[in-house]
Amino acid sequence: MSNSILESTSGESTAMSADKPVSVTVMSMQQALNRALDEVLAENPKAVIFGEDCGRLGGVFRITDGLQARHGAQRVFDTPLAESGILGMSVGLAMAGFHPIPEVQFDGFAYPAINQIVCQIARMNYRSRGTMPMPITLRVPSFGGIRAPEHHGESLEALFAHVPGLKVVSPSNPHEAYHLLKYAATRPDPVIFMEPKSRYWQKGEVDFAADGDAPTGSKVMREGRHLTLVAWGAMVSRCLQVAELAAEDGIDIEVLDLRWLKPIDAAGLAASVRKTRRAVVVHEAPLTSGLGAEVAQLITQSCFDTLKAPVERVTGFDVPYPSGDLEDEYIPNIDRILFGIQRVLEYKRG
Amino acid sequence: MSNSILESTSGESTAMSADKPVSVTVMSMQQALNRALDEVLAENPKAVIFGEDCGRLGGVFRITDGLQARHGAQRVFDTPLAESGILGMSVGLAMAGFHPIPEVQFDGFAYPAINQIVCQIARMNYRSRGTMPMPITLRVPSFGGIRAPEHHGESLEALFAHVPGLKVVSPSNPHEAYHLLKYAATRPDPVIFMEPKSRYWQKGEVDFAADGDAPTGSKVMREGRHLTLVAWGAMVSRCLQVAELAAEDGIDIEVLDLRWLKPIDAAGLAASVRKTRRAVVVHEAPLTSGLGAEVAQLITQSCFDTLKAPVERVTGFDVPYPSGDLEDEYIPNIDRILFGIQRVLEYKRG
Amino acid sequence: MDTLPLAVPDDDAGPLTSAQLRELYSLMVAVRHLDRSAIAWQRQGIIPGYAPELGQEAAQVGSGYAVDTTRDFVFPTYREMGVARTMGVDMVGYMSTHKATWHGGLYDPVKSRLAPIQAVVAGSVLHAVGWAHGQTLEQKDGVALTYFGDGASSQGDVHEAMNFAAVMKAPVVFFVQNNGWAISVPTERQVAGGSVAARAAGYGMPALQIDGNDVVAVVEATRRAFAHARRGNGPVLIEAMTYRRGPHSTSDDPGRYRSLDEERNDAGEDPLERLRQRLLADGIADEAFFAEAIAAAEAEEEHIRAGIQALGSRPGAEMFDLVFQETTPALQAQAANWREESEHV
Amino acid sequence: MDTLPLAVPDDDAGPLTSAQLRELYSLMVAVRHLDRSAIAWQRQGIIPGYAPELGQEAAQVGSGYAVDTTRDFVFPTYREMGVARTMGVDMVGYMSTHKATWHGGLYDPVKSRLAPIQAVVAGSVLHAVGWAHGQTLEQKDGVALTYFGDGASSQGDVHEAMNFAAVMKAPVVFFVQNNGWAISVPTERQVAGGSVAARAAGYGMPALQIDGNDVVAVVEATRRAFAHARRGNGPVLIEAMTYRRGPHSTSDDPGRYRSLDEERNDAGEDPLERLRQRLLADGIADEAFFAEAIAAAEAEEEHIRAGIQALGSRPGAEMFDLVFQETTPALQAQAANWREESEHV
Ligand SMILES: Cc1ncc(C[n+]2csc(CCOP(=O)(O)OP(=O)(O)O)c2C)c(N)n1
Ligand SMILES: Cc1ncc(C[n+]2csc(CCOP(=O)(O)OP(=O)(O)O)c2C)c(N)n1
Ligand SMILES: [Mg+2]
Ligand SMILES: [Mg+2]
Repeated sequence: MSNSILESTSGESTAMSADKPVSVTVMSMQQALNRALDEVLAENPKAVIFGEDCGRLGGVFRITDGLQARHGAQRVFDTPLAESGILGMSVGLAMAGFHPIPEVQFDGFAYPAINQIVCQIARMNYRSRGTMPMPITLRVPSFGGIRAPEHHGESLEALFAHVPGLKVVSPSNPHEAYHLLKYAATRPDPVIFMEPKSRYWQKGEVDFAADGDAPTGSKVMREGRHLTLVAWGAMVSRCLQVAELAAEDGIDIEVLDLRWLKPIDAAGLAASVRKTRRAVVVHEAPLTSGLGAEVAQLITQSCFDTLKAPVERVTGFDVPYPSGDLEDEYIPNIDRILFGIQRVLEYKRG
Repeated sequence: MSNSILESTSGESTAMSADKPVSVTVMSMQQALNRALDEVLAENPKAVIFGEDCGRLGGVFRITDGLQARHGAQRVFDTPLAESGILGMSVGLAMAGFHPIPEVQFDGFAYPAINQIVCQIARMNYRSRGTMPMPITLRVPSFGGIRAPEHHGESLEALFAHVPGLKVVSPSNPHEAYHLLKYAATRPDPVIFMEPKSRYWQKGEVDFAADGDAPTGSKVMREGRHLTLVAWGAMVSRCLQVAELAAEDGIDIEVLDLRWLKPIDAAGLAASVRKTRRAVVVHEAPLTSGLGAEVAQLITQSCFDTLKAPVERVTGFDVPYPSGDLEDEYIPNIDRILFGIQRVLEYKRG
Repeated sequence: MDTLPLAVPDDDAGPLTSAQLRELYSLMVAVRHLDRSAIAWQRQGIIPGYAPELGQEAAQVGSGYAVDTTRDFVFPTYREMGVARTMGVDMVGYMSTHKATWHGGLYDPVKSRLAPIQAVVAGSVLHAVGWAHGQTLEQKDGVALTYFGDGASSQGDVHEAMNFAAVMKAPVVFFVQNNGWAISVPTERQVAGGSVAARAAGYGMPALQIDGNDVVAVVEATRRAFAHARRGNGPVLIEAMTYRRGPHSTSDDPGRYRSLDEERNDAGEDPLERLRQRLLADGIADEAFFAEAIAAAEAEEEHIRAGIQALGSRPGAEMFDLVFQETTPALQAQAANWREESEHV
Repeated sequence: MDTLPLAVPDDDAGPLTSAQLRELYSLMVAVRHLDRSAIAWQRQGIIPGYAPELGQEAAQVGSGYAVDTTRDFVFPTYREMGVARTMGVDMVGYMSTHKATWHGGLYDPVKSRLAPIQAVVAGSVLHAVGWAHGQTLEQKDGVALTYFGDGASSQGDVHEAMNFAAVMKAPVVFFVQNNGWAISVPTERQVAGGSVAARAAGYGMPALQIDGNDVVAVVEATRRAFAHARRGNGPVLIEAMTYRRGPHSTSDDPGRYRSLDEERNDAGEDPLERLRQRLLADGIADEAFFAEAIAAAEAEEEHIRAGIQALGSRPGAEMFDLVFQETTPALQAQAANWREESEHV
């Protein structure tokens, strides 16, 4: 793919393969998400987007840029500064037949809304015995890596994944972002959509042509024979880098983008690790009671006989997310992931 | 231990062993907790207790019964009905040198306070570089089993355990309740104290004499050779029942009361499972991303070579906590725990 | 307190007819009888618990009476049995929540126009705002009616809801039943300033503080508020001053925080007796009518009790089936495991 | 709006002396200069980001000036640089948060009487209430001063804080800087009813809505509020009407939501220029004094910049050491692992 391809949402380059037309564009994740939302609004008159600064400003990350101008201030609007209000209001809109796509401005500001998310959004379908579905797609700019102020670098996936009634997904690149958001925002159930904010401006190829299959489950981003690296969000590209480095030493690593953090693709994990016999799971969230524990345990359950070493976790530490200066000490870096891989490869039954 | 022993907080029976005086009383967990709080108030003039209905009523579970009368309405008081307010106020009191012991009336009503718990209580010591410790002991009547209304049967330990800066503990019987609460309420760090509400009225022996050691780490409640059952809160006594039943079939089960859900006693888990080579972890919370995953992964990490089968989890399902009629279908019951044990015992590599 | 501008004439605005007053009385008797019975059912072990609304019949029946179920939507707490009955909700379905059959109740909330029973204090106030804003977005004329208590007014969500509604001019009626107590905490230790209605001015929202034990006053105030909101003038707050004559719930022991004397003094006149006297004084009803109302209430209660007693547990499979619209492999696996181990199939 | 009863005479209550007015001017100049410089530092790559307070100097310096650091305690947001400077907080320590050195800042909050910098909107308002109630419990006479914005007023926590404080008569001064904007959302889309001060009456709490660009008015209002709270009369709310003249932060682009013309119109008179004119008119200061104030501000800024530039990263071990007062085995193990893999020791 040439870098000269126009890098805006509007400029598409269309190539032809033997069988079917392929429509591939290079764009940033911010652009891919913006385009997905634009299409969702166009396709579903009941879809509405709202949150703090989502309207005129287009969001602090510009994910909703231009949407108010294009779809009107009834469909895309600013709310007062209150996250519980935003999510509680979403419940009522869903009851009235809308598909709310609220935004929480940063991960850390989902906490004030947790009560409405856990006790209301996640349970209303159940409580109402299926008569009041909650097709709410909550966008949460997530994870760290941008040297931001406190509470702007949190990873809440373990919390969300533990809540019955929620589905949770995180894209790792622009292509995934476009397809996963379009998919999530057309589901009849609540989906927490965790956007890796450190990847918003990274460009990548997006193939808009749906490949027919729903983007459920995990996705092998790189095949390998010796060890499976499991990751999501911003950690996927870091794991791909690690795999390239390891390849130089003849270590052939498979990188699995988990994508869905609830439901977790247990079969996909099993298939990969049954082949590689070794696994390391990587995430930014603190270690203890993080989602890595669930992933590791699912792998251990399905691959107990074939595993050559216990699944290793390379994660953030059990400390509050630090200030920018210490961010690189906290987030799993290439070195720490390589050490984790080494521990697994060198494991000897004792 | 005779049942005729006076069963009130005031009536103590004192027996003598060879070496040291033993002061053992039979009382309910409610009484043990009440007594612990009474002593904490008496010993620390900076300790204050507050929450919804904590004062005059003595709490809906009567855990603070009589404390306002004994220690005054300045030390034990009712607040308005707002959990974020209660916990946010605790932060300020801690900054002013108090040791707040707030109560959240039921587990499910901790959610409105999560923002203050996660972003403030858990981080203030860190943010202030140790100059503003948060000696806050948050009591949360927790877990299910009492046929209560919605949101009155929740298990939040996985959430709390994932939050850097919190410590989390749950007692399984009156003796543990007394000692763990006295210990927790004298610590300089925030501790979430999860009280198994279904056990409040169960009686048991309490030995008030401190045994010298701080009640940290896990505790073996029953020794066994064939398999370790790991549990906490109300599930401990259920696991002890299971162990008795299994013993009839010649299966010798060790029951480990985890007690501290953060920090988890990894060494205690390893020591037990290195001996038994098999483990089942039991909890009421939903399976996915529950604390059972962390426990299982810790065991797998430390005992990979000795484990005869993958650690099994017997837990609540990934569904909202159901209404009373279905409660017994949801909470791990004896049958389901026995099935879990059986799966582990019958596991064949292959 | 009455800061609501005089409503422009409205179809709803005429004075209550004699037939309507009699209907209100019959409803209040039915509610009172069912409420008392539910406490008895709890003592008899028919249901494990219940939250009585004794003393709040006028506030609940009067406000519920103003609802137009063809276009409005109501958001209750856990104590709005009287509202549900007035709206014509299936009462076996409603009471099933107290039998611990299903948390939200078994009635159909969409068809009933009554959201599922809500156990989180102040939990559904924001839902009303969202639903109401949906009416604005679709240019419909429904009004959301949301209930909460004096205790609930302390919750942050209530503030967020009032502010959102007022900023968006959403057609919401906030109906506060100030019954003097939040479990054991009296209003003066709960509501700074002493009145929830007084909060409305701070949002530029009109408010009515009314005698919540006068069913006629309640109907009229609620109708005025509905008319105001329906015409696009934004939200209204009503604070109905009433009294929780019974315990907070069947597991509460009010003797620990208030005396019988205090109860007698603070509760004031009984709303049901008050309407009875009025109907008698105005010659609208006679003893025969009252006897008939009681007989009807008794028959109704028997019917509901029979329904509740006949109600079996819901099949455990519903735990799994009702979580999502689109289930997941993990849930299916857990359901299968549950069937094997618990149902032995 | 002024619903605060006239304060009884107080030591603090005398009119500001000429020396004090000059001091206020010097403080405002120092703050203005440091604020402008911090934006420049960000452009020069010395710090990664900053939240300017241009236009809010009078509100911040005036309110901070009323604080008695021997007994009061102050709870800032992320924008109270001017308050910190006025209170005499170590400004290298304060600015370090914007260098991404440590989230709460490196100054000592206990000694400074300024709680750590708070990035959660409305996050610390309840802390002030708790701290203030502690004063009541210990029969001390300190007052808690808590800052928040027009946007923050929408948060549930602010309501809970006001209600708690008013119910408990806690000595709190709620100081709202209504600067017209919450990032891109103007006050009229944020604050229903148009005034945060108007909310106070609903809690039975006195309030002052003041010209936040008049530093003398701010000092006097804050002193009155402190005197009221200190005497055990409970909380007071002050709404200082001002204007955020700059961007929300150095990563904001206000051109997307307001025009330069609007900025010029809405901002009104510059608070610093206003005080200058007053000092000149009253003959309290002359050009030489102003020049001196600027020179001092420049020297101070240079000193602070040098301190910030000299500031190294905190050792990574602090990540682990500062989580708890009593560390845990798991944390120690992680710290050891980190040392091995990241510090290679
Ligand atoms: C968020 C939350 N906190 C606490 C509770 C426990 N609780 C149930 S009812 C109640 C008192 C409610 O008082 P009020 O709002 O006045 O309503 P009332 O019971 O008088 O009808 C409390 C504290 C709850 N259900 N939800
Ligand atoms: C709980 C929470 N939600 C969202 C944010 C993101 N945010 C930071 S500042 C801000 C606007 C605050 O406006 P206001 O309270 O008026 O204060 P100002 O910035 O004008 O000083 C927002 C939305 C946050 N920090 N905290
Ligand atoms: Mg009440
Ligand atoms: Mg502002």
